Amino acid sequence: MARLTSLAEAIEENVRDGDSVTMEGFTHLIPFAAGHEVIRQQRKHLTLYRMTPDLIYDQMIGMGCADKLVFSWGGNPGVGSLHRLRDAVERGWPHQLEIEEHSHAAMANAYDAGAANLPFAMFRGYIGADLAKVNPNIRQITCPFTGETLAAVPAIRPDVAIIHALKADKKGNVLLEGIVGVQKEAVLAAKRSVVTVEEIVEDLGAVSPNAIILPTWTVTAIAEVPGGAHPSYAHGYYKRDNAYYKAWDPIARERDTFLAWMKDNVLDKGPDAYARYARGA
Amino acid sequence: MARLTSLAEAIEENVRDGDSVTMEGFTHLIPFAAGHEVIRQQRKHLTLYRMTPDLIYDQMIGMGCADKLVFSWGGNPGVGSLHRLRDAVERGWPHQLEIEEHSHAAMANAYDAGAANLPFAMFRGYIGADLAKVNPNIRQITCPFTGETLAAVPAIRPDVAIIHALKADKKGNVLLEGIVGVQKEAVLAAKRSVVTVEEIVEDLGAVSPNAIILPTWTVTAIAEVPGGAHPSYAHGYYKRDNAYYKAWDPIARERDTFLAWMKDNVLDKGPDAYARYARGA
Amino acid sequence: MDHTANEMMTIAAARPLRNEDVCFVGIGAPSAACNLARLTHAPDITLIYESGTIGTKPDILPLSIGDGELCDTALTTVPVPEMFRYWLQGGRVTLGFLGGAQIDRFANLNTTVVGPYDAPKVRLPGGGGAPEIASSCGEIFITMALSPRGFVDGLDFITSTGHGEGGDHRQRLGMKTKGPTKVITDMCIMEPDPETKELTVVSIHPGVTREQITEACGWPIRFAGEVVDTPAPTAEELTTLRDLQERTRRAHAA
Amino acid sequence: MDHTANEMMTIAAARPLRNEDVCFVGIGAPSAACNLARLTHAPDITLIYESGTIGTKPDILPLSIGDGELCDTALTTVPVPEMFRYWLQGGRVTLGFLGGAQIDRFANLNTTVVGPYDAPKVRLPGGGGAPEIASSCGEIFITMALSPRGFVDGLDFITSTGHGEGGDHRQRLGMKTKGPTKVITDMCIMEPDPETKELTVVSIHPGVTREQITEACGWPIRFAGEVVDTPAPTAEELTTLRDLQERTRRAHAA
Repeated sequence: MARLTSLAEAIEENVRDGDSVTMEGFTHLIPFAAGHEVIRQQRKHLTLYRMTPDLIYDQMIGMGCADKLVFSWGGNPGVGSLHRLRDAVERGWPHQLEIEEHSHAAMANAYDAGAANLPFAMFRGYIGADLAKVNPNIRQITCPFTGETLAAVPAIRPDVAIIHALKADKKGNVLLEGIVGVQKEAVLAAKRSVVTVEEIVEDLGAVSPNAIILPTWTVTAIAEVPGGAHPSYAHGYYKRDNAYYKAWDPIARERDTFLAWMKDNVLDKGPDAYARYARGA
Repeated sequence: MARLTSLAEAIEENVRDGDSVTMEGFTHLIPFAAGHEVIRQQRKHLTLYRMTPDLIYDQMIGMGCADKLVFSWGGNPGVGSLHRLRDAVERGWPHQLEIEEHSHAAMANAYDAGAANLPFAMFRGYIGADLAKVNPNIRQITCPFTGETLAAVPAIRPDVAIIHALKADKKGNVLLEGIVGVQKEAVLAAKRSVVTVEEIVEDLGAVSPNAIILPTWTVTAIAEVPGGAHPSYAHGYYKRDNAYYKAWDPIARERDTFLAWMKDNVLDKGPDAYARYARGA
Repeated sequence: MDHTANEMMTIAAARPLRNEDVCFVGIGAPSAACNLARLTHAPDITLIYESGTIGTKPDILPLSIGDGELCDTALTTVPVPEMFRYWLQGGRVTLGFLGGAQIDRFANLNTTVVGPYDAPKVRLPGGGGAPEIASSCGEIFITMALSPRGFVDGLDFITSTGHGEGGDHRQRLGMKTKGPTKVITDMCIMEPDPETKELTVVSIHPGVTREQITEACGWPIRFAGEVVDTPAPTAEELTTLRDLQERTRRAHAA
Repeated sequence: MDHTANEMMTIAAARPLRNEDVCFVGIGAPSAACNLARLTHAPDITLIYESGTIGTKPDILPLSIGDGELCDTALTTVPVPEMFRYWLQGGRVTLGFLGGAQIDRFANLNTTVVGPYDAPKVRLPGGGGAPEIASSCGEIFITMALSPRGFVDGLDFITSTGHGEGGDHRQRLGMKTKGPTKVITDMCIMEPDPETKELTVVSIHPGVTREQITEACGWPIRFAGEVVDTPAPTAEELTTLRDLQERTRRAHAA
């Protein structure tokens, strides 16, 4: 049964130095508030998984939380580079970052395989692509019926998955809707999970019989953090803050503007700072 | 783009002698009306796929439509045996039926692999089970990372998938809700598809953003057949006719009572006969 | 209150179920037992049916594994491939219920054929979900009425693996789950011997003798060192079960 | 009406799109081209974004691949694993759009690194969906502005395979799809030579000379035997595109 708690406690109890951590959200529902809490609690030596590292990982990498990044597309969508990620990879600041790189199809399948408790995922991929030459975790498997060769990657089975969802009921059942990405798979693939939500309600109300719901017994901790996906967005609550994404580019270009921004907006703040982005706020 | 047409034309155009055919529906939304149309059109030498053959395949097998059955559980749920299936397997009436038998997990994964355009499905299954000894289509595959041995079965890629759904809009987009089984996978895995629906509506209306919808360009033909899942059921339209399932047992026990019933209720009837089971009828 | 042997079996199967359990439920006796547990001592138990319904709370027992009642009362309903991939194989199910036409002394089950596979004397429905339920659930309960035809000395066909050839065979096959931990019959409860994994009577239902059990079992059944008496059904258990079955009877007749 | 080179590129990329196409759309020029086609000659074109939105009809162009506008206007939205498994790998997409930092004469693309992989001079965003879009879609269109830095004589890294080493290399790698059939630049349209698969100029945009193209391309670019003039943008094309971009600009600034 999921424990309803504060964000600080949820991160304190579930994210440890050296953990493998995935924070998913495909543009929609990116768990920014939770990521900022990880930064404030100064977690170190994390192995971070995420298909699209986005600004939240740029911030965590720049603040030194990560030793390794497993990813498939590392940019600021529609804007340009993730400058902190590039600084870590190209110049080792604040320290060297190991990377393991895949394609989207590989990572999506690897989360699926993790949720399905399989040791690996197979798919028709990487044909003629150089990534298979530089990543020893891209292997091959042969169909025992047709002889076709397919790509294989290890399942993703992180220590902890962190996601942001729309709502939870008082029992801890969690509802996802809209662009749902790989979040359900990430939670089911992980040993522990932390879910921030826009609101905790008495019950989830009239939803589709096939609504995407994580039952309470699949989630470790839930914290109500209204606005907690900002500058990403929450379907039916608030829109993506595209201006923030564009504004991030100059902030992240230089180390000192980055550090100053992180102090003012993350280190000196708490999850309550997100409330102003929530619906109607 | 799906063609909106009559059931008779949809079957005439899409189901041919010797085809591999899947008619899916996990208790819910079993395409009975379409199965009866296949019987009326006297299709022969079909290879039938279905996880739970149910009464509709008992009827098709008893009427001689099938040369082969690929399945994972062949009973009358909660009632007992499928007598026509047993008569075909045990005594070769009306002719010998070849069977290929799997587990539910194998078939569910095989449909998933078919929809994903993979040549085979892998899963952790059949451990210590004798089915692997009698079915050469159950093989093994070794994880290239851990060395674990997993089960492998061929993907299901039928010539035609036939399902019953709740509604379609005028463009031919199809909505499934409730117990959705493997029908989406079956349609996506097949070369052609026939969908019967309770109703064709102007548009699908206010549905969840993640509603299970087959876009019109994934479906070949759609026929409006209200009540067409009876004695199975249609979520929000009518309930399962459990009494029919119980009544089937004595009808199907003997060849002559079976043939008489099929003449009265199938051969001498048309799809309109289902209208009385539809909502409000 | 008087009770039938079948009622005793269902009630005995319901008792060990826990509020925290996530149960993969089959039709028939397992469904009755799981819902009886939910309506008595385990109100928060999670019931999953292989049709994809998760956290279902049916007011009547379903006739099939996919009755509308299951979906209408579920927390959510997922596609069948997802059910087998993320939920069963995913290791999310703590307890699976199985039954069968035949069982052997190591709790292996046959629901496939009596006689040779290629020329069956009786063609049974087949495995359905059983082979992977048997290997993927945390543990397995089996409910079957005790009879010489059902409890046999050697199976014609192993549909789902219990303890295989006994001892550590299950582990040697690579399975990490416990397998069958209880076989609940209409006469007694059996559990695998901790070492040999041979099914052993550990509890005898009221009014049943050791001789009756020995006679009804197709192999020379062993009794544990300490055999207890199964407590008779309580009035609450019986009333709840009968009410459930009466509601079910009325609904399916309608 | 006057037009920019970038507008010509987008319009030239929109023109060959058909009502029957199912397009896998990337952000930037592809997204503008696909939506321009939808708003002009191909109103029923199906647009899919890798975030899971199927049949989306955005009123403004998304900044990211998963803006809310895409979901709000979609026929349905599926999980990302399903998008890559059933829809892309499933062979349901007739046309995929790609771009990149670098392209070679056989339409292979690099969006991974400039310089050695382990000590990159420039670390680019990476492949994302590209490696499997390139192999699974029925055919591929590529849109990129023509420049010596982008159109290079040899890639540092092959992120996604076009025609490999040319000729029948794609088939020899086991791919059954057509691969890149058009490269639409701001100066011209290139198509692979039917035999060698080397990119060849087949259409030149208004006001551009062969010399300018040759100078802007990093390898000695060939011209097809018959090279046509790209028709200038029509007023309808230009107005529709500019309205779309103006709506987009206002929405993203808000």
